[in-house]
Amino acid sequence: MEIIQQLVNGISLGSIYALIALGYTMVYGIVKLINFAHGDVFMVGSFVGFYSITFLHLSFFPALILSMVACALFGVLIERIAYKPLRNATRIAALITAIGVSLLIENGMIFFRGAQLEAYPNDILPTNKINLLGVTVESKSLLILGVSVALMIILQFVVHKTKIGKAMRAVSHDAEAAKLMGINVNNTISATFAIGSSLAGAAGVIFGTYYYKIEPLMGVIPGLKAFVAAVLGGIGIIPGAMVGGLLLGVIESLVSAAGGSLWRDGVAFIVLILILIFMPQGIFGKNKREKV
Amino acid sequence: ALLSGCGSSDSAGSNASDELLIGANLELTGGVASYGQSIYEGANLAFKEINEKGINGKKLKFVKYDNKSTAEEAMNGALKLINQDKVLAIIGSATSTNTLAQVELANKNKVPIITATGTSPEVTVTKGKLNEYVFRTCFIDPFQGTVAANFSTKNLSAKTAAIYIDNSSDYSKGLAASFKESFEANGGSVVTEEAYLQKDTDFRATLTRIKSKQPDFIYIPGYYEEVGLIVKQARELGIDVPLMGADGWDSPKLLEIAGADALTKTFITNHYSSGDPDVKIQSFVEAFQKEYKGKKPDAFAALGYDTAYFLAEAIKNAGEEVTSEKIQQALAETKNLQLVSGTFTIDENHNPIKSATILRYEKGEQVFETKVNP
Amino acid sequence: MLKVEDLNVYYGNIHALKGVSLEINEGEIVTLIGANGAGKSTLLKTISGLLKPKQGKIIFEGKSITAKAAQTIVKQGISHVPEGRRVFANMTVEENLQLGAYLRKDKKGIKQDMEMVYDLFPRLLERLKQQAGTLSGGEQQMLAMGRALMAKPRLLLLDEPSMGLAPLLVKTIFRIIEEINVTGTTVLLVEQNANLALSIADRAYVVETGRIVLSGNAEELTSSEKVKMAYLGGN
Amino acid sequence: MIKLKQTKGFWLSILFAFALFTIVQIVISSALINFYIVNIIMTMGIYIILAVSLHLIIGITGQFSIGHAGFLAVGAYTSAVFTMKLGQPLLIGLIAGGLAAAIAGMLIGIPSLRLKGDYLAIATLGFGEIVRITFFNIDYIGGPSGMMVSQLTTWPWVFGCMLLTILVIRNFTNSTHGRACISVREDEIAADAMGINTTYYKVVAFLIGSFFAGVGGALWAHNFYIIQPSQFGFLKSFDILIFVVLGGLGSMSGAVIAAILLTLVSMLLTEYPETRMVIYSLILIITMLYRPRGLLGTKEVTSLFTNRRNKKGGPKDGNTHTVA
Amino acid sequence: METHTPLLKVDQVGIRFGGLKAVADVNMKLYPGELVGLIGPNGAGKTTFFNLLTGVYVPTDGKIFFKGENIRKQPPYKITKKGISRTFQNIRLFEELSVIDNVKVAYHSLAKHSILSSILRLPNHFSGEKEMEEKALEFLKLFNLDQFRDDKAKNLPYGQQRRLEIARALAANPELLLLDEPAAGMNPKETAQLMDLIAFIREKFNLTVLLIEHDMSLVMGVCERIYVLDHGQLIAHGTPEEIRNHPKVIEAYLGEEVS
Ligand SMILES: Nc1ncnc2c1ncn2[C@@H]1O[C@H](COP(=O)(O)OP(=O)(O)OP(=O)(O)O)[C@@H](O)[C@H]1O
Ligand SMILES: Nc1ncnc2c1ncn2[C@@H]1O[C@H](COP(=O)(O)OP(=O)(O)OP(=O)(O)O)[C@@H](O)[C@H]1O
Ligand SMILES: CC(C)C[C@H](N)C(=O)O
Ligand SMILES: [Mg+2]
Ligand SMILES: [Mg+2]
Repeated sequence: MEIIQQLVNGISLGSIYALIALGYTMVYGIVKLINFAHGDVFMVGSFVGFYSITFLHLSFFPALILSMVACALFGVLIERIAYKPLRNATRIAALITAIGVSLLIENGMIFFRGAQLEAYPNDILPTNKINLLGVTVESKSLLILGVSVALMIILQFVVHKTKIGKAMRAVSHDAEAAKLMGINVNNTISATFAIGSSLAGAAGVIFGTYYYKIEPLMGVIPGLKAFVAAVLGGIGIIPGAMVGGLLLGVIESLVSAAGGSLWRDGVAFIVLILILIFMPQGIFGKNKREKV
Repeated sequence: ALLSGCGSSDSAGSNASDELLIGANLELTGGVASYGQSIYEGANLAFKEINEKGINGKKLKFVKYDNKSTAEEAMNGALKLINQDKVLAIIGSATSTNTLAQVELANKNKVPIITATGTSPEVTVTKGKLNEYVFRTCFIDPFQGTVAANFSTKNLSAKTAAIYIDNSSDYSKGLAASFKESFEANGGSVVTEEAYLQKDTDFRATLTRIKSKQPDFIYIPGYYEEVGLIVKQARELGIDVPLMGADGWDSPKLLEIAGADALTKTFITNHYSSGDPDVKIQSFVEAFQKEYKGKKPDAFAALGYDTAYFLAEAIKNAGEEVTSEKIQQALAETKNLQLVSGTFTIDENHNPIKSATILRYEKGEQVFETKVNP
Repeated sequence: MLKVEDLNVYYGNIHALKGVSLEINEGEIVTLIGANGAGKSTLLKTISGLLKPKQGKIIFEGKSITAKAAQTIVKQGISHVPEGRRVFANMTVEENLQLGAYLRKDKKGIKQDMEMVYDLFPRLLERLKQQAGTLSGGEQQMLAMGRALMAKPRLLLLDEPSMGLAPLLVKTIFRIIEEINVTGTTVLLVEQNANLALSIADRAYVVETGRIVLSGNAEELTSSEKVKMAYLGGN
Repeated sequence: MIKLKQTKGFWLSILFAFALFTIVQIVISSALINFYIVNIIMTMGIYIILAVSLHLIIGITGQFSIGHAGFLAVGAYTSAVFTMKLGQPLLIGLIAGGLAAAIAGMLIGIPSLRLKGDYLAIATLGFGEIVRITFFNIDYIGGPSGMMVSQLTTWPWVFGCMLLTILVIRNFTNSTHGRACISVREDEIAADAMGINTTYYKVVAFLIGSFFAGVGGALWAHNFYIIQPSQFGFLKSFDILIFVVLGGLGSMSGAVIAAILLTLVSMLLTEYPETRMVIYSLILIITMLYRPRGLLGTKEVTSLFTNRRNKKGGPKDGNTHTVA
Repeated sequence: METHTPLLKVDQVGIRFGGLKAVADVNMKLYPGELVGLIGPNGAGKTTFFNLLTGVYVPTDGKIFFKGENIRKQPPYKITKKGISRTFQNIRLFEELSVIDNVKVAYHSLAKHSILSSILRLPNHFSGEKEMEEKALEFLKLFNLDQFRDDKAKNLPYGQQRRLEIARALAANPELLLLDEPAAGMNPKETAQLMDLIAFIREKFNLTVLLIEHDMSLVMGVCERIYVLDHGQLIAHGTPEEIRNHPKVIEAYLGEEVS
């Protein structure tokens, strides 16, 4: 029974990684930028959710939507100011800028509101425990999993079936050729950031309701973990992010369950390196040999 | 720019002017900011009161440094306060680990450091050797851990216990060790020892593991930020045995994170209780609330306040020509000084001998349970 | 139909086009020939809006399209098949063609044009669901052209469509260019294979280091000594 | 002639280095500056060592490694064990730290043989974290709460190691071996096809780079009184990465200058703790936006002074060869 | 010719990518001093075949003998050292390196000075570097590239880049040179110049050359023998005259009216 309980724990944790990873993978897939600020957008989303619940007295879903919208705008803003001018620069220049943006968001947040933590109210969502053969499943865990899967399906649909999705894929492969099709590359990239960031916003609010504690540096570790998840699944691949996130969550839970909680992150990274060595493009990635 | 930056504070010891520079190297931001802020508020209030009369005609001036709750920054802060600002003494960091990072600097530069709340014995006596220039205002962990163990066996009739340790903190590890020793001496058995690290947010896996061992009682000697989450998640997983911790729990943030419900059946050992009817305590509580818009002083505010008075007393006794060395001597010789958190007599290990208080959470409020003397 | 006047284009401080002027009339095939790095591709990119000129004018059907965004220019009726094909490798042939019609809203028209493209390139119809990246070079070139046609252009800019293709495919491609032209699309063709280009073109311009140095009708140029010497090799 | 020119430049730079060393040493020993400032100067030197060592891996060999703090940690801990636990002198600590880090460098060099670009980056980042977590779990060296280390690092040590690092990496780079590394950076497949054993050179770059990172780590450990695993997280790797990129990827003097400037900026900003990191990150972003190729691009400072061989026959306008 | 032992003997070589047999059962013999063409439709597997010869890909089956030794599974740099060198279909220069340094890289395997002597700047570092410099310069002169010696390779005009790539390949001191579409993107005039260059280097360096090209004027003009690949398989092999009239080749590659 304990093992099933641990799987349930792992899946809940993993769903949050997955949700952040979806946005990560999406942005990476289209603009090939490791957007290190993604974890901080997640943090901002969490605070937007917090303030809209405590000050605007919104309930969960309106707060979630508000946070998603705010993050979408925020993501577009970041892209326009910091990344767009570097579109033709080297990848590494963009990466350093992303690190800079990440530091700026964190420290800007501390500057404006201080570094102290904040706790989400306890009663935003009803906490029902479902007891199944000794396994406690919180209704919140189910909600998180549900939201993650739903968003993943929507995202997959958007990217593969809609016009804007096709435009995104075209831009990701060859922005100049995409222009020649009449695609507005700037808007497409903005849309990518908007969608990716709104997912981070959603993850932020969900994180807040599940873990309560939020603070300006809260995005660093989940951001890193989510990135690892995205790479595990094959970066740029939407279902890969989902699977990578869940896998990471489950691995972490099982390691802790075996009494190795201090090695939890270590094992996660070891798995990452092993997967990369044996499947260099991640689990779902196609092994593209460079064509000479 | 490099050289000009240092020219300003060349007046060593600053006894030329009538200001006495005192450094504060505190956790003002970061993981355990609540402690540092409380200590600062307490000490600041004391400085204000002291400066109304002055010490030997001089006033105290506070130079504060935020160590961001990290040992690395704490070391940097001490380096800067000692060499650049040339302070006479430093009110050291809140946690044991962060204070430990400054120990060598204090000894080497002969500048006394007093930690208000660093409870690990190692802080003043490292590897069996006394740190001449390090002092503290609080009791030490072997005492605190024993108090908790005795309380759990006698008052809570616990036979089996689990311990959940913050492995990043010397304090937590020390407390766990002394708790275990006393608990087992009392005839109890520790069924499992688990560990986490600061900044962790998901404790469910380990808690599930602890739950499966079915202890009567869980000892969680950590800091409020993680403890809040642990308590909350433990209750959500259906763990309803009593939980107990130590002074690290004492922060309003604990209640915010865990919520009042989850905190029922939890206990802590602490330095004092603002609910204690003692007059000295009540007049401090009043003064504090007046200064800080009705805020209730937690134990760290009280200890910060006491630290400032402890230091001021030593400066007074050090005479006209104050130097760091003289302050050190005076600190070491302090006897029967009556302060808010108790009476100070510094022993040969630079520790004051003080009593501990046990508090219980009820509807989110700390309720005075008992007081234990050493 | 298209009028380019005194065009100057820079890459940083490299002056790639130095005062280029040219003209294309409705229904023509006009070819640009010139050595590597002469500026042919630069000219096409400037017309289609991928590059912004520093100076000069581009007028298409009486309206200025100078320095307009690429997507607006596509809308006006100019399609550009870039050098090196540039198909979207990770998308299917069908998706590539759909992207060609990205700006169009007339579902019926799109469908008709799809049929038209299949008629021109039966090969593509066979490979509709295949990833474009796995097509052979010639097939990719067909796809690139088909994709451009999906925008229903009145002017088609082709940049070195024969590059790297087997002789058989080169022939097919050129046959198709003529067919496209017959169905009413004006073509501006850049080619290294000058013999071949001149053989289907009405008129030609010769570009050297960013300047137009010679122009005239195709037969004239083919027989011009200077052109023979420089571009047509010994034969 | 080349030899003469090179040796002349060599002696000049030695002279310059010696002068720099003496001036700083005089300033220190005459107590013109306090120990806090001395400490900052030494920190700067250590950062230069770290930046230059990473420059070899990323800037020259093109292996996108963002786990440099891992090597730093290995060097720091190994040397601290040698000096504090085994009672060896600092010199032994430095050498041991360097060697241990070099071994770690070999280990990480191995996955790098299979991984490229962002994937290598994330693997090295993971490696750095694994190192950190491993140290977390070794009680002998204090686990998470770290290890007290006596302050033994002095300016002559820092300067000596810095000079050594710069000389070795410069000499390596300006040789056929360095060119081999650059060719790996530029195009691995073509390098391979030119007979370069790319695997070997990648490992060599990791080896040399991590050796000096380890030496830097040893100096680090003995400069800051305490070492804790949490100091060596990926944010520290980013700091070093930032020096290398901000200075100009591929430019060693750029890396040095960036290390100096950023340490200075960071020090000056300690006076404004509230805005310090905000300003720091803004400086970072703005520099990248206005100089996306870094402060110096791929150039070296020396090329700003010496006139490179006259630039006749530049190809910029030179299409003359094609048409008669 | 059949009397000497072949320089290169390819025996039933093939490679698969997933389900695709990019090259299958190819046999080929090249004799010292020959200039041989390899043609075939796009995607026939010509470049892949070069990749097999140079070790970029390891053949899934078959053997490759170079000077009598089986070089299958050898890493590319070793194969280069043994004497096979190549150019690429899409130019792959070391863009940020100067023209002369591009050539020096190819000389690397001849370097006599070790890493240690470079780091310590021992005398043999200086002599080694000087020798390389001189040799490389000599080479650039031969290709009329010495005027660009200190320019970054990426700043060269396209045609010169192709030249430099050939020069670089030759600097690696090959016995067998593989050229992948050297005339791509050149106009007929430039192609003619290239033909002269190839003939010249073959004489000068005593080389065997295998050449992929779609430009029939070039292939038919300089090659003594031609192999034709289609769908990964050899469909024909012979003199230019034979190939020109080979029905299978006409059908798959040349098209009806061959000029
Ligand atoms: N992105 C770029 N950055 C800098 N310079 C460029 C760039 N693209 C082209 N150039 C330069 O501009 C000039 C014209 O190039 P362009 O590509 O237009 O020539 P082209 O006539 O199309 O040649 P080709 O036959 O090789 O395609 C050349 O000197 C080239 O080096
Ligand atoms: N790394 C690879 N992974 C998968 N398929 C590959 C790879 N390399 C080549 N191929 C496939 O192998 C086939 C042969 O390709 P190759 O590049 O050898 O053709 P080619 O004869 O050189 O054609 P071209 O004349 O167009 O250059 C093609 O279908 C190609 O897509
Ligand atoms: C502020 C306190 C909770 C600190 C704790 N007593 C320690 O020594 O680390
Ligand atoms: Mg072109
Ligand atoms: Mg090919």
